[in-house]
Amino acid sequence: MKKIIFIVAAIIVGAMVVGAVDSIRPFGEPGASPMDDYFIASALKDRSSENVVTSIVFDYRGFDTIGEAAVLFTALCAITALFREGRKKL
Amino acid sequence: MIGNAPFFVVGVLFLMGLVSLFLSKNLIKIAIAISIIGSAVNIFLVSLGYRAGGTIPVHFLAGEGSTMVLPTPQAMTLTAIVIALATTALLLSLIMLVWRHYGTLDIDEIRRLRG
Amino acid sequence: MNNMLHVVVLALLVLSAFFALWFKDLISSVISLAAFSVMTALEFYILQAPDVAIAEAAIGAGLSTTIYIIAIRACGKVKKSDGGDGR
Amino acid sequence: MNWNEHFPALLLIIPLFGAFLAPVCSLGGKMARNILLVAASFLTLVVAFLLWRSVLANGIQYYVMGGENFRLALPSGMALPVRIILEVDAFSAFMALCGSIAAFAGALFSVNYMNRFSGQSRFTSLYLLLATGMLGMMITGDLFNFFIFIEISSIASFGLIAFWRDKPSAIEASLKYTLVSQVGSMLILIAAGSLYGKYNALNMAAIGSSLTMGTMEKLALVFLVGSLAMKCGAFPMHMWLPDAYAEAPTGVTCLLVAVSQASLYGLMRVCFSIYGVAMGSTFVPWMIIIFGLASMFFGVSMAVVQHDIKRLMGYHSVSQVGYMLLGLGVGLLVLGDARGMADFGFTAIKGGVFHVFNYTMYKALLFLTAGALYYATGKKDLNEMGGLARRMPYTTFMFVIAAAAISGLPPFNGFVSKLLIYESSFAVHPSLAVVALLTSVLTLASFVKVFQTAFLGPEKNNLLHVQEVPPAMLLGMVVLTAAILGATLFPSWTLSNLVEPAARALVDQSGYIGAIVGGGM
Amino acid sequence: MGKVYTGFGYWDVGAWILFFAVAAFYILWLRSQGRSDYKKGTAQDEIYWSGNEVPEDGADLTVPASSAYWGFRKALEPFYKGLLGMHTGLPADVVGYYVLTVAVLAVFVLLV
Amino acid sequence: MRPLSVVVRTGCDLFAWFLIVFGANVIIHGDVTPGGGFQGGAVAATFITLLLVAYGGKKVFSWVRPGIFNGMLIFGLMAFFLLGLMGFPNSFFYNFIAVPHEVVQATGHGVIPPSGTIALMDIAVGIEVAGALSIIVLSMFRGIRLFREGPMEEESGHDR
Repeated sequence: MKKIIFIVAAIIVGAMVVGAVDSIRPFGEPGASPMDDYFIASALKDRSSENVVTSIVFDYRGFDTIGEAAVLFTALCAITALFREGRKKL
Repeated sequence: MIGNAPFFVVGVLFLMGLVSLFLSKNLIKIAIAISIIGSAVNIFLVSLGYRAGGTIPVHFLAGEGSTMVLPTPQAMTLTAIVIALATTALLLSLIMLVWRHYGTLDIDEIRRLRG
Repeated sequence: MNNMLHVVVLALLVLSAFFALWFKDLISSVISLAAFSVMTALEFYILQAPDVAIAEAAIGAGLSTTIYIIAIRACGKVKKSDGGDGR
Repeated sequence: MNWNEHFPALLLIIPLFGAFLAPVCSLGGKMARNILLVAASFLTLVVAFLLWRSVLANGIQYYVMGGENFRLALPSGMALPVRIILEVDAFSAFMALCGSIAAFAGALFSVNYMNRFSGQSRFTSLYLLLATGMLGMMITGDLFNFFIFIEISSIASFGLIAFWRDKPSAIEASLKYTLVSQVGSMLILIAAGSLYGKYNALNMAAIGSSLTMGTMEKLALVFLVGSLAMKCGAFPMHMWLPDAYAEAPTGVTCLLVAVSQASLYGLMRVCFSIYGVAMGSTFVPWMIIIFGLASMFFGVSMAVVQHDIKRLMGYHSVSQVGYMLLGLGVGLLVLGDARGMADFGFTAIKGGVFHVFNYTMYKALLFLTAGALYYATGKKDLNEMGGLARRMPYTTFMFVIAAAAISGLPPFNGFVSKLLIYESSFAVHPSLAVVALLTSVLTLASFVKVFQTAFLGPEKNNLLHVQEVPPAMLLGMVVLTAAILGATLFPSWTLSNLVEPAARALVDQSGYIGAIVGGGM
Repeated sequence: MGKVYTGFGYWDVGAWILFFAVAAFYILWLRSQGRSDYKKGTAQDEIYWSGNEVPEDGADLTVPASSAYWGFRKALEPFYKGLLGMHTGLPADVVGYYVLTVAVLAVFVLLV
Repeated sequence: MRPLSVVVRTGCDLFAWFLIVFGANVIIHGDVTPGGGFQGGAVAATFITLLLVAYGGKKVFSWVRPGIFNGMLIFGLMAFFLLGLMGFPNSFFYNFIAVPHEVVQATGHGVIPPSGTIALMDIAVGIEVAGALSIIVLSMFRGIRLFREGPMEEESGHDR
């Protein structure tokens, strides 16, 4: 009974996700995109980086990347802490 | 023309993952469901950046004067992929330890903490 | 042509995700998940995102699958020695 | 170079660098690692304090990550910011101050508390990363960056909750939190992506300046509110919270309290600064109020019947979060209405913000005293404790102060914030205040139970060897006790200097947006 | 010093501290009026337990924490039955209530 | 895992090394062609998983020491962080050695890459990601060992 309610709720949330995603704008037509046009224009001009994505990852949004390296480091710390060599009982 | 098909597929994948969180009993299947939800979100982000007729956001390969697809969602997706990998690895480690302690992967039997 | 390919990839995405969730056998499920990752990478490539496609192919299809298989192997072990396997 | 202006970046750099340094430092032995833990959290506290001072003096501070100049929010010819911007207004600075006090106390406490366990180098890293994630959530001004800091803090908390991996219950608590938190994070990411797709901006102020309500915005609001309310433990989604709080090592629980406040901060930032008056309907404020009432009442009624001390306190966390949701929800209800805001709305927000401070302090202190009991006796079950007041006088003293503060007994700071919330929510509807009062009574009842069974009564035979905890742990508790007593004895100073600027910054949506976009509102 | 205005009244911590000081003084005075012929260690000091024998070790007599507020729990039994039945501790339920809440919120926000 | 058949092992011997080369290529040319630190690091990290799958844990652990990967991780993180820190008078993560495109076309460039910290951070993150993913896979693989022994090692601190 409870499970059926949850599944119905999940279907509703999934439908809402479809709705939200669908109502943003038509696929392939971003309309005005000032931020991305700025990146595309200035990545090569100011930074001499041919690859715009890399210049975003490491320069324009570099702080995201260090956060992301920190996420990887966090997961590593957590996993190694979970599988650590335990101290034997004193 | 394919219309909004990628967005629709994203929603369908999300729905499938979310529903099978409740339908499947095995913890590893639940980890797979969470992976699929994460991939759905990644596809959503990348398809947000697609511009009809756009080229790869690399000046070297795109050539002069061509319109490129939006690069920001791709940068976001790179981050999101690594985050998804990190959480998947941690979730599977936890599942291994659950198996070690409880001797089962049935999600309905992991209920030592209640009330 | 490109649209055709796109539709096929999208259909295969849904199909492989469905199989990854539907199979009872865990190993088949994980292999379906790897196929799903490859399809995702292909989809990224079609959407003109080769950076993401490389990352998804390496991480989703390579590392993630290995981690899943390690976890499945680990979770099979105690069962054999605990269950009435001749002992 | 003027270091004053770099404080927003330094606040994140110091704990992050400490976390990266921990594996190197642990080659130098236990002492070096402990010094690193305490020094990094102390430096963070100092920077948070200085940042708060400078924000009070100079108004909103922002910091452009990676720009030619950290003040250059808008590059030439752009209407919207393109880089990641840390934006610190008085509310963020206030939250960061609360969080870093809790982090410092927890670090001092953990030095001795974790001494007997293995894997301390990883513990140090994870602790500092958790603090980084919390502070980052509090001071970032970028939606995707907010998501990343949520992920840092949640992954660090998964690891830390399961840190005692030889206890099955710890693994189970961590697994539950992981499952629910991953689904929540994905919904947050979908919301952030949808907002990006429509407005082509990720900066919160930039999105707020051009937001108009539509179907997508409504759903994004729902996803953000639902997920962040889950992260701070509102009622129907709170079930991971008592498990996680009870099973984590105690120094970590002290920080997890602050992390849940960071989620509350995110909720408030979304509701007040991004959506604000554009929200239109009063449904979401009412929903937050209902979340608050339900969390308060059901949380505390679950707490009354618990007998595991940390689990009891975990359910109290649920109920205390309800107070803040109630106060801030009442404020959100009258956000567009100037008269209602002057009448009772601003008082409610002041009460909610003051309660954030009080809650962080006394709940962290309560968890630390519970941890001290666990350290001294090795037991978490109240049935097996008794008569510890003679053995552990300092702990008892601090427990009494914290318990009186959380129950809202009159001279203490908990009473002041609850009074503000009661009186302002009474103006909306009397029944809100009635539920809040009833919750306060039940809180007192359950803490009387804890005090009576753990500290009073005859000494149990198996607890005769118990001693007072070591001085570093006591010092960690004293920091929080001093904060509580300070807020108790000088309530008007605290309100006018600490709380009121924060509350004013929270309701000032155009100020938050204008600082970045430059009068674009 | 220190008045906090709530919009309906005010709160003054100084007055309360003054009140507590006066109350403490009164209580101490009241205590000093007690019987002066009380002596420690005599028969006056013995516990009277309704005529029953007083056990040697008092530790076993404490009310355990899980039995505290027994009557309260008994009186509200249906309420607690429902509430404890909700906290099953199953991981699927933890996720399920979250998804349910988001669904309810979404439906209402879209309708209202 | 037990080692696989000789065919797989020979294939692994032949192809595993190309993964490292390909990963390094992706990392180094991150600012010119598609790819970058994460992608290259992830490709390079599949090397160790390939070895694990083909040869089994015992041999691999006799070949590599996790300390090497730890060193890679710390080195990469520190280099990344310090490169960010070096932009400090301007702001954290300021690209302090980038050369604008006109200058590069007019004069050519010297030792440092024209994209400045982007290329250097690519290398740092590549090393970090390769190390981190290898450690994750290796420590999860060693986690299986927890299942072979009898009772799990109890911590000493829970009771006194």
